[in-house]
Amino acid sequence: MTAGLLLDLLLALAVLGTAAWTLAARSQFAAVIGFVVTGLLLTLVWVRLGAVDVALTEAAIGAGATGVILLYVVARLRGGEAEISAATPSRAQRALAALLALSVGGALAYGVLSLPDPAPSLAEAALAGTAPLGLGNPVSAVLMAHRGLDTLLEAIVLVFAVLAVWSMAADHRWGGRPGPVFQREEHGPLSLLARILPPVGIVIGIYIAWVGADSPGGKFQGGTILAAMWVLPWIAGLVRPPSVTDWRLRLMIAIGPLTFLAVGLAGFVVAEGFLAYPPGFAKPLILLIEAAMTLSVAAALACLIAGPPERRRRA
Amino acid sequence: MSLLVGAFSTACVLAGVFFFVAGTAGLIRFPDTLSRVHALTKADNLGLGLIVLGLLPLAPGLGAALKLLLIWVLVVIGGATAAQLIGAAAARDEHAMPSPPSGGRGLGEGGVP
Amino acid sequence: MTEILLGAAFVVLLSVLAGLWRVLRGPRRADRLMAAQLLCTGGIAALLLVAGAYGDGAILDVALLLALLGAFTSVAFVMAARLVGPR
Amino acid sequence: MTATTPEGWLLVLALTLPAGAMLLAFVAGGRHAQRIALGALALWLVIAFAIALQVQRGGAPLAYLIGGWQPPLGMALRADGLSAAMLLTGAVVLLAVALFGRAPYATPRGAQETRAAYAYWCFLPALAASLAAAFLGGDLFNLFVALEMLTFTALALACLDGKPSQFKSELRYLLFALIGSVLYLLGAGLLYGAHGTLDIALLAGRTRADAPTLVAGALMTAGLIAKMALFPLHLWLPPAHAGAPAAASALLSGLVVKGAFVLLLRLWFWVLPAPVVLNGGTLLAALGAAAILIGSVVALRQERLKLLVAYSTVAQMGYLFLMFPLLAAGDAETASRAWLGGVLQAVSHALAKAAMFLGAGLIAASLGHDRVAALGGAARVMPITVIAFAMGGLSLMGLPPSGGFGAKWLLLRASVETGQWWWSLVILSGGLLTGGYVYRIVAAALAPPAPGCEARPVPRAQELCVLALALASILLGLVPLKDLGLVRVGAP
Amino acid sequence: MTGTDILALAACGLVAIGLYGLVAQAEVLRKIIAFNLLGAGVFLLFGVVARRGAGAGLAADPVPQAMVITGLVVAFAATALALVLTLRLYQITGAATVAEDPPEPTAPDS
Repeated sequence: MTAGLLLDLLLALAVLGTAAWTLAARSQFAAVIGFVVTGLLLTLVWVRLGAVDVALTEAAIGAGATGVILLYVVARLRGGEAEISAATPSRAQRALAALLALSVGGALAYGVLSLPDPAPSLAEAALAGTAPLGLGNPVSAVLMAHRGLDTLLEAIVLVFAVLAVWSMAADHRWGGRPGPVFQREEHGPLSLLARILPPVGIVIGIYIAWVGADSPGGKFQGGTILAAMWVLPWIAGLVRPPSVTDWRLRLMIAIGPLTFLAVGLAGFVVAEGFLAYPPGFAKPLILLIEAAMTLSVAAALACLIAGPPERRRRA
Repeated sequence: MSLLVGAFSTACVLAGVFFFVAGTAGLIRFPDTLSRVHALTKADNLGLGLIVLGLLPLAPGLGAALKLLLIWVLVVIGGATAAQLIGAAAARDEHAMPSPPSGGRGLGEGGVP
Repeated sequence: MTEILLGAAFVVLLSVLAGLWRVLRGPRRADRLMAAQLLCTGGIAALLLVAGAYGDGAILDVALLLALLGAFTSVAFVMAARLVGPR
Repeated sequence: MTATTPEGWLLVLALTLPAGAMLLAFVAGGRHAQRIALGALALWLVIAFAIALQVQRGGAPLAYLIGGWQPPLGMALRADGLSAAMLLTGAVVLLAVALFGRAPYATPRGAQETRAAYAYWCFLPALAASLAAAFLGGDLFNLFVALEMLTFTALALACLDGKPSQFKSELRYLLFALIGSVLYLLGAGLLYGAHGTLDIALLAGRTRADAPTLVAGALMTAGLIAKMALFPLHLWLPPAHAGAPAAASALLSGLVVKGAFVLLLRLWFWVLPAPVVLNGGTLLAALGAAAILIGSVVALRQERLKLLVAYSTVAQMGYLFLMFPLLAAGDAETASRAWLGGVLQAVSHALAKAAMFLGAGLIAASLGHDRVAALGGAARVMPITVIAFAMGGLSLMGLPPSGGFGAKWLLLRASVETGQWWWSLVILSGGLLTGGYVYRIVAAALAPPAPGCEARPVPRAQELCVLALALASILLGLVPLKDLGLVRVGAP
Repeated sequence: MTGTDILALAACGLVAIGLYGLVAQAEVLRKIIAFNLLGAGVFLLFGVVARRGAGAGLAADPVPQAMVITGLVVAFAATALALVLTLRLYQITGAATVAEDPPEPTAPDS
């Protein structure tokens, strides 16, 4: 596998190179571009590592959603050069930071390279635990059953984050619509794309969420696509976010974790306990949770991208 | 896989790779931004199209083949839009105006002076 | 065939990275805006080639997602650049 | 091999009840959020009490296998004495703070919903859920998610007032917390690579002093002490805690930092191999000793009441690290004493510090400022608050009868018994310094009011909440030590 | 040296780069980007661990993969939160760093 090895080497160097470039970039805007490029390269790395589920997530969330949200903050920050240069660490401090980074990196490399061989693995156990659930994708089985509590808490964390972001608003803006106003663009390439891409994207998003049960994909990846397909017409000024006090929006954000929690607690009655699925009904129940979660992930991510309410409610 | 199909795939893929390399050469050698944008999108879209064409016979089923085509269509649409917007942005940067440009709209009330 | 496809992926990636080096250097922001576009197309090509090499259809979904989000991200970049204004 | 114990479902309830309440409050909004939160927190106290009772009676930890999946593939919730004690403390403090917050975070008449009130009543049950996840989690990755839940909640609570001056220190706090989490996660990745599981009970039997385990231990410890603001990573804490609204400061200083503490205990006394604990423990304790001395001295010199109390948190957190070398070095009985002392310190500090921060908040609200030099007259306007503040101070000093006395006495004894007498000097001088700054405040508050000083009266209900917490920290010292056997259940 | 080892070293390098950026850069936004690079390195390490655990016909151990998916979502939420705080700080005080001395407010809260 010489070609594969070369590919790995090239990818490793490219990732490190773009990451270093990102730090060194002169403007914040360029730094964000460097970050997104690094993220796209990481997607390829994940494919090379045989983790296609993660590759999808990295592309959708790691590079895509994170890049976009960084970008919209950069676009609205205009750095005070004096303050920044005053706060820039001195040469000695930077040398110290480099020393710290190198020692941590070095220690880590030492630790990683001395990991035992053959490596301990739960691959076999996870595979054995996938079939009884009626799923075909062991990663989804781990996410929804074996480590279901992680996923439940993570879904709840997203609600925490949305609420935390909203609560940073100014008091008098409460009840307003999130994010800046974009001028409606009637013509031009952007409005065209904002009209033709979402229908295709929504289908693809639902597809990616749907196939998650049996092959790589799932709620987080699909939900991110759906969020992006809402953000695009928002940028083009075609749609406006609902008010943060709108209970329908809140329900949409919370419905995923609520469904997950309800199914989990129902396990006390209909199955062996919390987050256990009754035999034979595991797959439909998991699909139900995934559907609700896809909706919630999409709504939560869109809200995180849009930010806190910035416009007063119109009475 | 018959020998013929294999040869066709290989040829298409290699041609596609060639276009990617050519696109990069254009990117590096062309002097101004606008021609770089065009060199990039045209050559890369064509290269990707050839690679898709080469991989089509290897696709395991109709679904995979359709997916390949859809990917290409999406890349072409996205590329065209982005190229147009980048070109406009380049033009705008070229005649950078002293006052905030028309593109500075949409800032809303971000609190930026 | 596997080696040919992986080798092709390597060359595509190499050429994309060479282009990236040019694009990131600037001088204008419009040049940098191309970076995401460039890497998306090239990355998708590399992914498709790897998918062909492994015969793994799931990788096609990654390429599909990249194609969709690539279009989205490039547009978002340009729009954000407009917000920042020229420099 | 973990098996679900008969009362294990209580653990699930302790986690899901506040989580569900938070989600419902989030959707319902406005006044409903307040009702849901108060009801859930009251019920949560009952559940925490039931768990403590079960652990004490049974003398064995409770456990619950999520979905019936056995670790290493599945995950378990576990409650030993440490979890039960911390959970109960959390429930008491949270309920008191919630009742305290009824006045400042009421939705005003005529308004549908206000930002601060809505966020407050959603984040209280959120904090309860985060604490439950952190105290009961049996899996190192699950605990990472719990740590992040704690961070998000703490941050949102700290920014509740929306004061511009606050954003900078909270942002610094967030960056520190995020570095901490990432380092922790890095270590967890290495541990999984080396041992094929992140279940704490399974790791306990598998770890050896090999390279991946040592590197992982160092990274995770560094991450956790950054979150606990151990010297020299303490600088973010005072401004972040002091600038927050009183109710949030009480929760941050009293409870949130304890989440990382429990994780650190799990890491050191369950996961890491014994020789590491023996050698590394002394280093941690040395940093803790530095924190006690430096934190106390800096607190003594503060001009602002809330900053003073926040620096006192840095010092009091230092005591927690003294238990590490004592636990590793002594015989079984000494180790058990050090364990009890350390956990008691965490519990009594949570209660006392929550009372002191709430008290400081009331004083600041009444006087309109919190300059220590100008506290004169405070004791006349709000005697209950000042008394409660002083009681909290007694516990921090370690004077009998208080929870703090029990904690410091046990640590003192263990340090003498293990021949590590130098720690006892630190404990004693820390107590003296604490006495100094508490005296400074109380004396200032007892002074006659300066002419022209207008102190507004504060709601009696709020004062009573403060008093209840302070009383709890004192009463803890009256419980005979043998009845604190709860804490020893499942101790290392 | 296998491909996985190379990528393992890349993960360590990414961690070092991210850590350096987080400590040595002044602007909060750059710190946040560096945090994400650091996070990417950590996740990559999980990926290497997963790959090393390939077996039973799976290309990689699914358990660390699931953890990375969870971790990515949590990291995104953390980034969003940090960015909102950065933006609000800037809108209210005009500050783009978290240096000790807050500068004079330049823009009122609009």
